[in-house]
This record gives sequence, structure tokens and C-alpha cells, in this order.
Amino acid sequence: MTSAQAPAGRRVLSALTTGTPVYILLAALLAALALTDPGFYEPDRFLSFIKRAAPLVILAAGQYLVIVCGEFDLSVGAIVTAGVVVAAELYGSFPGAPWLLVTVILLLAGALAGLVSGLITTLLRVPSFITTLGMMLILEGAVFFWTGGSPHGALPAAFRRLGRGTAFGWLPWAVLVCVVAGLLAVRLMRSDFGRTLLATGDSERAASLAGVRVARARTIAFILSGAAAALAAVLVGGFSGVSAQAGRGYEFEAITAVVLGGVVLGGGRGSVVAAMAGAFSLQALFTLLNLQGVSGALESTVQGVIVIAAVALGAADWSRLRRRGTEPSGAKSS
Amino acid sequence: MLTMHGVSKSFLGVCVLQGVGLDLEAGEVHALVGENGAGKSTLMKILAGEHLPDEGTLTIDGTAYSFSHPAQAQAAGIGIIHQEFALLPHRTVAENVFLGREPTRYGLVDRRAMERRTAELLAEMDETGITPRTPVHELSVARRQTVEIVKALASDVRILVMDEPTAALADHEAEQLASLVRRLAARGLGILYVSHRLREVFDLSQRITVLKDGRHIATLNTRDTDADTVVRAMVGRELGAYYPPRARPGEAGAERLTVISGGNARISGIDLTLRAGEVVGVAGLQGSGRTSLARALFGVAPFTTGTMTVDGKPLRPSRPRDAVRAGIALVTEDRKAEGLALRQSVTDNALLVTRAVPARGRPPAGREVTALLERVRLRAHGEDQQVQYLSGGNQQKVVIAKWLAARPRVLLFDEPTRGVDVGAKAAIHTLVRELAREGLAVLIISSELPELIGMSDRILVMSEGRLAGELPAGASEESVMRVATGGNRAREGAA
Amino acid sequence: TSDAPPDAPAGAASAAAGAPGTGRQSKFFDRAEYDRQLALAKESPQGPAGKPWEQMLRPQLVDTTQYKKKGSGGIHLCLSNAGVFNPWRQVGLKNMQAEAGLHKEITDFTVLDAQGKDDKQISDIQELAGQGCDVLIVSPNTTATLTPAVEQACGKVPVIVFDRGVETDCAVTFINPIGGYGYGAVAADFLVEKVKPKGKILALRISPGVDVLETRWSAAKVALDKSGLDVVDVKFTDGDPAKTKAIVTDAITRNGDIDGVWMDSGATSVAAVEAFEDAGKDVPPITGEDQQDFLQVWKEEKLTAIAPSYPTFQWRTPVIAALKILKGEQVPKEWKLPQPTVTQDTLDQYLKPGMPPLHYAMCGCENLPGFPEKWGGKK
Amino acid sequence: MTALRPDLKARSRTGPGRTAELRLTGPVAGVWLAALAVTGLGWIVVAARGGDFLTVTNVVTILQNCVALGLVAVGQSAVILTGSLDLSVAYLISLGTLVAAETMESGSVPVAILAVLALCAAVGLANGLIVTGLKVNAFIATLGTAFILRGWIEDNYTGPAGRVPASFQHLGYDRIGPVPVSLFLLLAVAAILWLVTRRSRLGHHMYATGGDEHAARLSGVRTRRTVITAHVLCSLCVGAAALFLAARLGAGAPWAGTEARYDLESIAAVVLGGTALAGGRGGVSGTLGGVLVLAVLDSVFNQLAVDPFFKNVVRGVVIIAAVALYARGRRTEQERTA
Ligand SMILES: Nc1ncnc2c1ncn2[C@@H]1O[C@H](COP(=O)(O)OP(=O)(O)OP(=O)(O)O)[C@@H](O)[C@H]1O
Ligand SMILES: Nc1ncnc2c1ncn2[C@@H]1O[C@H](COP(=O)(O)OP(=O)(O)OP(=O)(O)O)[C@@H](O)[C@H]1O
Ligand SMILES: [Mg+2]
Ligand SMILES: [Mg+2]
Repeated sequence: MTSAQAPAGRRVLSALTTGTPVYILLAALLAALALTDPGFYEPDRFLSFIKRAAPLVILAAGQYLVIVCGEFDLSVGAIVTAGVVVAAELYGSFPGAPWLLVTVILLLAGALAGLVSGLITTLLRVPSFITTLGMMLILEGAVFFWTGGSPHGALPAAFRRLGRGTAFGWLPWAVLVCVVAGLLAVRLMRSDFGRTLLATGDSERAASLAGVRVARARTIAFILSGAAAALAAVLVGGFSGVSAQAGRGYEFEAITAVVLGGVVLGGGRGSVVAAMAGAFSLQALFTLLNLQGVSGALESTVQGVIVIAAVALGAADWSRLRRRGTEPSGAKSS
Repeated sequence: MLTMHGVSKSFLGVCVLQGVGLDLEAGEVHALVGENGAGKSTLMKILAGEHLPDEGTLTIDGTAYSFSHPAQAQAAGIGIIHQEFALLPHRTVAENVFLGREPTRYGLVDRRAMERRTAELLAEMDETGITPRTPVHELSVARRQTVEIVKALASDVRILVMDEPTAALADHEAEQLASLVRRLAARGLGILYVSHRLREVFDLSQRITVLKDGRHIATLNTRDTDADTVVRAMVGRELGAYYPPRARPGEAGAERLTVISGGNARISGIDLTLRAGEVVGVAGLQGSGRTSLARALFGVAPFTTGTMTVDGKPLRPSRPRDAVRAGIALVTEDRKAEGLALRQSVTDNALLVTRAVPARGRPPAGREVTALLERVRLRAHGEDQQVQYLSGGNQQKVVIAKWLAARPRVLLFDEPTRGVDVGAKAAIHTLVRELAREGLAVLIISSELPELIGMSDRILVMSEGRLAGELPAGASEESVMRVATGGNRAREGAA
Repeated sequence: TSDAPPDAPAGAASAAAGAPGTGRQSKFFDRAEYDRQLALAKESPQGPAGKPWEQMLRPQLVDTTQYKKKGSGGIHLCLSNAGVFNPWRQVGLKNMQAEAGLHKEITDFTVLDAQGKDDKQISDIQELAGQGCDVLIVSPNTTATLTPAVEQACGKVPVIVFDRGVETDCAVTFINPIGGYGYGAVAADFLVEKVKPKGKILALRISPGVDVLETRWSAAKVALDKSGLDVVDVKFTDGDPAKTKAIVTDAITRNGDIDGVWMDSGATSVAAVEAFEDAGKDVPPITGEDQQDFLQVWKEEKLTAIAPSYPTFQWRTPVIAALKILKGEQVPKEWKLPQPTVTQDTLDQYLKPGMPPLHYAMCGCENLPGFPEKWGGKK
Repeated sequence: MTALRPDLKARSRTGPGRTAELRLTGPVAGVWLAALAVTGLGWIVVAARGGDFLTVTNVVTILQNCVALGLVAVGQSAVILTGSLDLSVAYLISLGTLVAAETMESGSVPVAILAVLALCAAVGLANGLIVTGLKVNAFIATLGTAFILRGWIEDNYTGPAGRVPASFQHLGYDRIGPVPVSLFLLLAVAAILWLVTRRSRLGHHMYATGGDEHAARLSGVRTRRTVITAHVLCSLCVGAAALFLAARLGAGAPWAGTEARYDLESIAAVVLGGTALAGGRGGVSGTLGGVLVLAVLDSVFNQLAVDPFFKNVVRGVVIIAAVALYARGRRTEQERTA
């Protein structure tokens, strides 16, 4: 190695620039929000914005793990719905159950769904698009078959505190959960496991020949995605109570968020921070459209255009600009 | 008939070609040589319409062209055999050969004509082992190479570009290819021939153009020059002795790896011992089972019979991870598909093994990684550069660094210098010998006999999935080939 | 404080202008039908008291002797159901199955579920019509699109259509409650009465482009525009409680206060209530639907509220009508059912502890066998 | 040139000459066998319950139920073969039925057909251009178009609109003998698509682009054009489906495509038919088999009065299991040949 060590500043820069478009998009949307609604940045309102974004951010982090190792998870929306319904059902049967226990059960159940998807994908070699599509049908079908279409219990206040309540009277628990989950995701991606996960998404064969347990790594990604979806279910259920369609559309939103973050479908590339920024952008976009009073109908049109445009900008050749900044500093020799 | 003038090209702000010029006569074989990353393939890709040059002109028979799509280059009579195959594995040979220019009848593809013409072309090349309807994935590497050539010849080509056509071939097959090249040239085709094998360059070409760091260094008449001059032009300095000194007697130490009557679906009766400190070469024809041997030792396609021990302990690797844990490393023959995560950084690739298999020790920290990369003499823009942007030789060095980080005890090299330029090759050779000195057991599989003979302390020869013989250091190429082809089996094989 | 451009549609425009209008009326607004429904809502129905599913408004009875079943064999009843894709339909289907179970003479009850696919429902109807059903009950997925299939089936078996209609009167009877205009008007009138003049109203709708919901809103619009209340926002919630909460929270902060909430259905009313609670505000007069969770919050939080209904007991009526038809008894050509409203006075009557949160109170199922377990409740 | 080992020789003797789709173990034959098996199984189960599964009415209903999904899935196979994907089909169907019914109400049937096909071609073109020109991943690109179409529909339509004249409704309801005419529409469209994908240059290029876009481009294939054309073809098939649905429904319905989830269902049918999601392998004939399997399953469920929620569970399991079987087949094939 002949070139000098990359200075820390440059490394931060290059880490940021991999997701440049999403940070620009997010900044633009947040600025637009400030212009539309001057009160948006009052602490409690901004916190409540983050609180609302929290489930999607967590889902995006989970989805990122799956996408970055080259797979898809279309079942997260169904896991969210199933999670909320199952929680209600549990409380229907055991009204006094401690919230922590129910939460843990949900997380384990989510992880189990992920485990099944992961094993089917890796051991039976079913493309994950199909596995998780099937899982989505199965989960939705099974949960409603079980409950006859409507969950039987209501969610008690204790369980709903994570999604609805505040710590210290001002900090929504959901924000705290979101921050912790985000930090864990970043930690994970910096760990050896995270790096091998990326390598797996980049080249499965190379990773496997380097001793990576590819199937295991992928399965873990699915498990984490399932658990993240269950965590999102706890927040969603807490925030808004029982609903039979709590998770509807979340799978596409989560994937869109991740792709907005510059993460490449197919794997091997992109950062989890950018993926979560993608989720924030999406939520900011929803909020903005809502505040702008764009007629309900056209909202989805605007959303479609912006998503395509943002991803198109991300796909454009930004690397040209980036490379300038990271021109080798050491002289070539040898 | 072809002139390229002042061609420049940069990728991502890095200049890869700077004002390169080249001309080609009809009936001429014009060789293009240079180190890895010198820009040879890029120049050829510009000619083939794959890349648009930033600057420069291209004229064929006095007409200026500017290709923005490979189809346009084809229409202008340019055929190219790519360094990496451009074949579709699940389609038939005929479909591949006529891809992009399928003959039609009544608007529909005329399969029959396609297959007939393919059969004719195959027959013209004395290739009887391939039928037009075979799916390509059923063919061996050498035969895929043939399909590539047929594909290039299927349209009306006047200029044929061959980018390292022999990289995947054994010497003996390379000779067949050489005679084909001569025949084509005699028919009046202009042939641009890219290769790292100087011997065949001198054998075939009338002129040699040398590129270095994206610049045109010289165009020489083959008759008026010699290998040393060309190498000096390529590398920019004298290369010393080609191969590092072999192991001194007694340097080979304890048995590191032994196999007794190992075998599986592809190979059988393997008895093998590797000792610490020695470099053992494996020779053989294409398909003789050398790669299969390496894959068996490494647990990819494990032995199903026999026993294997590493450092005296029995080992039955059923997947690469087992072998890695036991201290075995494999540098595969296809580094892009099997050796590297191309979009990850140099560092991440170098650390991959240690991260995946913590049993091989903690992943080295930043400074140690730098030391490691210096040790393999990597030339890169930075440790965070994605390896896909490195030249082939430097990519190979990253692969080696990846294994060194895991402190292996046995190193298996499958075609370690395939597609690697002379300079980098020498560096790798030196490194291999250093590693052996440090007590590793090294096994080298190579199709390039001079290299194999130059490097090995002893040479195993494989034939038809068996170890057909063992030759001492310094054996002659003829003796190796004799064992490798072994009697009448050789004739059967030379299809 | 809205920066919405003056030509923005619906709610935003009115907020900017501060005018009472809520924008142009939906092109689907049908004045005559609106007037008819409002008139019907004022009438008292005929039929047994306490059994609204057997009651009828302004019946025009038709003769059915031609359909009288001869012979003594059991009755084969068939239902082509649009689907069970929401709790309303789930409760309804259970009602119908339980009603069918009440009558010994019904030996077969075949249900084909179209899973929301018009195309499949057409095939289902064709299949059932050729299957020897004595009566075919159709709950159409879409009004216009199932017309031809129903017409075809009419030629083969007596057909009963309910809930959404079809554009043919070949069915023996069409069973439905008063309708969307009635629903929307009840809720809007309540707000007009309870909210102070010029109070700020937030209107929450599920999604645009669904006819049954459009009628509810257009009726409310008529009432609200006339009242002088200030409709500050009309928003679509997609039926998503989380989104609803967000919208309401934003509306509260932006407008300082919201004095009344109009909703076109009940699925998200609890979320709206919670948004006020979470914002530390008193819940203003609010409208909902007869879903248990809303009724419960209403009672617990002592809300000023009203819950018009689109009653699920209408699922019982087709079975009753079928039996009448097979006996040759008269049925109304259009069997208009009453559409009771849950008010403060009747709240306790409809709030059933132990029923699941998404259960519809107006199910008329309390005396059916298997209640409450079959409906997911606890004794 | 190569020395063949015995096992290799044995293989190459039987190897050449067979094309993948003729193998009995291959996905295409597999899915048709599966359709047969499901039918047989359904017949046994229904018969055990005293019913009769293979009546003419029932068979006709099954075939009839294949038409709409079949049309969409056949189009979807074209894009998936090319390595792309179309998630906008559901909303396009809805919009197609609306445009068809409204134009027929105010204009004439031929104008309406042209209008729908033109609209669909335009949407397909847009999809293709976004995927190839803007380099947006097909998943996101077509999801984006779907959102755009959705907004358009919701902004302009509240409930069903337009009216289809009786003359055109023949397409939805008439039969020739016991066979619905719409089945001929499906067969015609499928035949065209089969011819295009299997026998035309475009089709060869589609397989090539889906198999390895880079290699195809190097071989002189205009890969972008190929992808765009595939998208247009797909959307035209969707247009045909929309016309058929309009004929059947008698009006345009804003949720004709979405409530039936034609987007995911069509992809499921394609994959069930053995087409690789990554592109390059499979084909139209398998897709038809996949559609048939789904329709037969549905019919069996109908006969047995299975809870609709439980149906979804079974469908999910069937889809995963089928693809797992193909993957197994493919893996053993790889082990044999690699
Ligand atoms: N698509 C690309 N994007 C970025 N850099 C590229 C690209 N293609 C080639 N390069 C870079 O351009 C330089 C020249 O590459 P090229 O493939 O032409 O070398 P070469 O002379 O053919 O080497 P080799 O002998 O290894 O084949 C290398 O540094 C390579 O990394
Ligand atoms: N069990 C296996 N599964 C899949 N591929 C295999 C297997 N064994 C060998 N191969 C591949 O088949 C090809 C031919 O390998 P084989 O061992 O037959 O010949 P070889 O003598 O190693 O050829 P070479 O001269 O290229 O090294 C190689 O590319 C190898 O990667
Ligand atoms: Mg090259
Ligand atoms: Mg080899």
C-alpha cells in the first residue's frame, strides 16, 4: 500500500457522499416544511414528527439489512399487521399480561417469521421476493383466519406507552426506541458481521469461499428484519391502537425508503444511515404533502414523481464529483 | 485499413488512455502488450463500440467512425473476443453465436439456418465436440472460448480483436488457437492481439505496440526486436531474474497436509503430501482435474473417499469454512467471481476472511492492514478504493492479502498469475517464495509451464482426474507434457 | 395560517378564504336521491319493533308467488359475496350465516367469496346460477359492473341484491339501509347543533373515489356549507389510524383549536380522539360509527359524540327475504331498512362489554345462536 | 480440445439437441403437470365430498377465471424475462377499464380500443424509459408509475364510470359452444407473445438481455430498446386485460385492478410458471400453466367452501413450495453440469 492513510475527514465525507442525494432531498424537504409551517420546528412538534417516522425508520433499517445482502423482504407489512392483531389477541385472552412480556413475545414471533423466510430463501433457494410474498399471504391469511377477521382484545395503556407515551414528560418513547434501534443498526453494520453481510450481498461466491457462512448471515438479516417489523408493530399498535390494516403498504414504503437512501437493490452497496434518512425523507414528504393541502387524490401522484426523480438522481453519475474529492494523495510508486 | 489516432479516455476522472494511436493492416497480426491496467482492454473496447472515447478519431478504410453501441462496430466489420466471456450460459451455442444478428425468415428467426451456419463454422475450426444446440453452460472453458471465436467470426468481420484469448487455455490448446489466428490472417483479416504471453506474441505478430499507464510507448516490428526490449518498454525498467531461487535442500520441513487415496466424482486416487516450506506445482491439461483437486482440498467439492490430514490432525472439510479454520487458503482461478467482493473497499476485502472466521485471529487493525497491503506491493488510490477499479494484477494482490491476514498454514494457488502482467507476476512469484520460506506449504496450479517449472520445488502432473506422475524441480516442459498427455489418451483429448 | 394557493381544492381553499364553502360539490351528488334519503330518515318504519332487520320503509310490495317453492326438499341458499376484506363485512357475514342457521328448512348455504374481484364475482354468480340454488343472494362488489351478471342470473333463479345495488331491477328485491346521504347528514347535523357558530370543523375521509363514501361526504357538505361552520380541513386518512392521528395532531397545532370533527366512517375515530388526548386538549364534538372501540371511548371519556351507522344487521334480511319469496309471500321491491343512530341516550344499549373492538354494535345479532363467541366476544 | 472424463462424455452424448423446455423435469412441463395434479387432487377431494368437480360448467368457469390474470401474467412474463418487472399493472388495468368504458359511452368501440391500447403503450413506454433511461430500478420505477396512475384515478373518478355497449359485452359473456370467447382472446394474445418471445429476434434479445444484459449489449443487442419494447408489450397485454374486464363489468371500475391485486398475483403466476425472477429463463407457456394452477386451486377452494383467509395461507404455501421445487431441479441440474 503506497498511498497515505485516508484522513478521517475524508472518510466521513466519502461515507456521507455515498448517499448524497438522500441527504440533499431530506434537507430540501425539511426546509420546505419550515417554510410551509413555521411551527414545525417547535421541539414538541419536531419530536412528534420523529415519533411518527419511527416505525418506518425501524422498518427501513431492517429492510436495509435484507436488501444489502441481496434479498427482499415483502413480508414486513404483514408482520406489522399480524403483530398488532396478535398483541390484541393476547390481551384478549390474558388481559393482565405485562407489556414487556407481550413486547418480547412479539419480537420473538417477528424474528421467527424472519427465520422461516430466511431458511426457505437460503436452504431451498427460493428467491426472497417469492418467499416473502408467500409469507405475506400466509401471515395475513393465518392471522385473520385465526381471529375471524377482527382481533378480540384491546391494547392496554401500558403496552401502548412505547408508541404513544413520553419519557420525562417530553421525550416520546418512540423517539428513544428509534434512536436506540438506529444506533444498534449502525453498530451492527460496522461490526464484522455487518461487513461480511455487505460482502455477501456483493458476491455470494467470493464470500462463501472466504469462509463466510452465507446462508447464516442472510438468515440473520431476515431474522433482524422480522424483529424490526415486530418492533415497528409495537410502535404502530401503541401509537394508534388496534387496526386490522396497521401494516398495509409498509413493505413498499420501507423498500422505497431504502432505495431512496441510495442502497442498491441486489445488494452489496449502501449505508444504513442513508437508508434511515430515506425513511425520514419519505415521512417528511408525506407530512409536507399533507400540510400543503395537496388534494388527497393527487398526493400519490406527487409521491410517485418524487420517488422516481430522487432515485433517478441517485442513479446518475455522482461518482464523478465524488472522485475528485478523493483523488489519491499519496504518490504512485513501486 | 484501421487507424486510431489520439484516443483518450478517463473513467471517474482517472485518465486511463492518453492520446493513444494504433494502425492495422489487412492480413496483419498486430500485438498489443502492456502491464495490467495499461489500458489495452479499454482501447479495444473503444474500438468495439463498448465505450465512447473522450477524444480521438477512428477511421476504417478512410471512413471516420464513432461508435456509441457495439452493434455499430459490428456493422463496420469489427469482431471482438472479450477478455471476459460475453456468452449466455443458458442459451444454445447457435443462439449465442448469432446473438444480435439472428437470421430471419418471414420475420421469424430462422433457427435452422442459424444452426446450419454454426455447424459450418464449427467444422471450419475443426471443432467436433460442440453441437449448435448444446447449452453453453454444458461446455468447458476451452470450448466456450471456441464459441466466442466462432461468434466473432459469424458476421462479416474484417478486423478481429482478441483480448487475451489464451488466458484460459493450456499451452497445447493455445497452439491450436495460434494456428487458427495465422489462418485467419492469411485470409486477409486484420487481427489485434492482446496478450501477456510474450512467447506467443513473438510467435504470431508482425508488429507489437506497447502501452504503459495509458500512453503509447512504442510500436516495434517483431522481427527487429526481442523480448527484453519489449519487457523493458512495458515495465519501464529492467526486470531481474524471472523466478526467485527455489527451496534449498532440507528447507522442506514437516508434513503440513496429506491426502491418501482421496477421490470424488471428478478426481480419484489422489495421494499427496505438502510440506512446510516447499512450493509444489501441479501441471495438467485443461480439464485434467487440477481445479477439482484444489476445490476438494478446500472443501468446495470435497473428497468423498480417502483421508486427509492437516498438521497431523484429520480433516474432512465439507465447506470452505472448515478448510479456512484449519488454516488452508485458496486463491481461485476466477478472481472476479470467486475471489473478491468487487464493490467493497480494498480494506474490507483484505479483512473478509478474518471477519468471517474469527478462529483465524482477530481482524488486524488499521496499521497492520496497511503493512499487509504493502507486503503484497499493492498499488491503489487508497485503502477505501473499491476493488472493482483496480487492475487485474492488483486485484490478485488483494486476494492474496485477504488470505495472508488469516495467517494460513497451507496456501493453494489456482492460476495465480492468469491475466497478470510481467511486473506484477514477478512480485507475486517473489511473494510466494517468501511465504514458503516462512514455513507455509504452497501448492501452485498453473497452465503456464515456464512459470510452473520456474517456481516449483517438485511438479505433480495430473491427467484424467488422477495424479499421473511426479517430476523433480527443473524438469523440462517436454517431460511434463509427456506425462500430462500420456499415450493414446492425448489423441482422444485433442478433439 | 395556511399558505395553500387560492385555487387549491376543497378544504385548503376554504381555510385560506375563511369562507364557509367546502369547494365544489362532487359530481356524483344526486339531489333527488339526497332528498329521498333525508325524507326516509324522518319516517318510522313498518315491521316488528326491536327487530330493525325485519322493518321496512315505504315498502312497495311485489308478488312472488311465481317463485313459490314446490315440493318439500330442503332449501339451498346461495350467496355471492364481494369479500370479507373489512370488519364490517366480517361481522355481516357472520350475521347472515347465523340467520341461515336459525331456519331448519335451509339445508344448504353456499357462499362464494370473490375476494374483492369484480371479475371473479361475475364468474361466481354464473357458477351459482347454474348450481341449483333456490335463491341467489348477491352482495355486489361494484354497482355498475355486476349488472350484466345479475341480469343473467335473474333469468335462472330468484335473485336478492343487498348492500350495494346493481343497475337493474330484475332482482326480486334489493335490500339496503337508507344510505350514505342519510349517514353523512346525521353526522353533520349533529355538529351543526353542538358546535358554536363559526367553529372550526375538521373533516376526515377514508379515501376519494369510493361512491358509498362520496355520498356521505356530499350530504355533510350540504349541511356544513349552510351552517356557517368553518371547515378548516378535509383530509384523507386511508383508513389508517396512524395517519389519522398525525393529521389530527397537525390540524390542532395549525389551527390552534378544532371545534368539531366529522368523519365518514368509524375505523379511525378512536385515533382522532386519541390525537386530542395526546395533545392535551378536550375532545370536541366528534362523529364516528357504531364500532365498539369508539363507543367504548365515547363512554369512558364522556365525549360529545354521535355514531350514525350503516347497520350490519342488513345481512340478516336477505335470508329472511329469501324464505318469504320461497313461500310466495310479498316482499318490497326495494327493501329499505332503517339506519339507526347511536346517540348519547342509546349508547349504553349498544355498548356491549366483552365484544372485540372492531365489532359493529348495530349487528342485531344479540339473540342469534352462538352470540357472542361467534362474533369474537366474551360472555 | 478438451480431454473428456467418462462422466462428461456420457453427458455430452445425451446433452446436445435437447432444449431446456422439453425436459420433463423442467419448470414448464412441471407446472403443467402440477396443474394436472391439482386438478386430479381437486377432483378426488370434491368427489369424496359427494360433489362433481369436472363438470363442463366448472371447467368453463375455471378457464374463464384464467382470462384476466392470464392476460396480465403473459405480459408480465415478457418484462420479467427481460430482467425487469412491472408493478404498475394493477392501476393500469383500473385506468384501462375506465378509459374503455367512458370512451365507449361517448364514442365508438374501435376508438375506445385504440384509446386504451394507446394509453397502455404510453404507460409501458414511460416505464421502459424510466427503467432504461433514468436507470431507476424497475421495482421502484414501476411502483412510482403505479402511484402516479393511482393519483390520476383517484383525482378523476369516484366510483365506476362509463358504460360498455352490449355489443362489446359479448367479449365478456359469450361462448362458442362451452368455450368463452374471451378464452380465445387469451389464447391469441398468448400465442402472439409466445411467437414473439420464442421465434422473433426481439424475443431472442429479450432472453439475452434478461440472462446477462452486459453480455447481450456486447453482442450488439440493443438492450435498452429491448427492455422498453418488453414494457410496451406488457402494458399492451394489460390493455387487453382491461378491455376484457370492461366488457365483463359493463363499466369502468377504479378498483378493478387493485382489489384483485393483479400486480403481485401476476408475478406469482409468472414465477409459478417457472420463469426466473432474475430474467433470461422461462416463458409464456409456463406462465399459462401457472395461471391455470391458481385458477384450479381457487375452484377447488370454492367447491370446498374454504375460508377465504385460509385460501391465502394455502396460496402462499403453494407458491413457495412450487418455486422451491424448481430451485431444487435447477440445483441438481447445475450439480450435474457444472
Ligand atoms: N468501467 C471502468 N470504470 C472505471 N475504471 C475502469 C473501467 N474499466 C477499466 N478501468 C480502469 O482502467 C484502467 C485500464 O484498464 P484495462 O482493462 O484497459 O487494462 P488492461 O491493459 O486491459 O489490463 P489487464 O492486462 O489487466 O487486462 C485500469 O486501471 C482499470 O481499473
Ligand atoms: N464439483 C464441481 N462443481 C462445480 N464446478 C466444478 C466442480 N469441479 C470443478 N468445477 C469447475 O469445472 C471446471 C473444470 O474443472 P476441472 O477440474 O474439470 O479441470 P481443471 O483441470 O481444473 O481445469 P483448469 O485447467 O482450468 O484448472 C473448473 O472451472 C472448475 O471450477
Ligand atoms: Mg485487459
Ligand atoms: Mg482450473
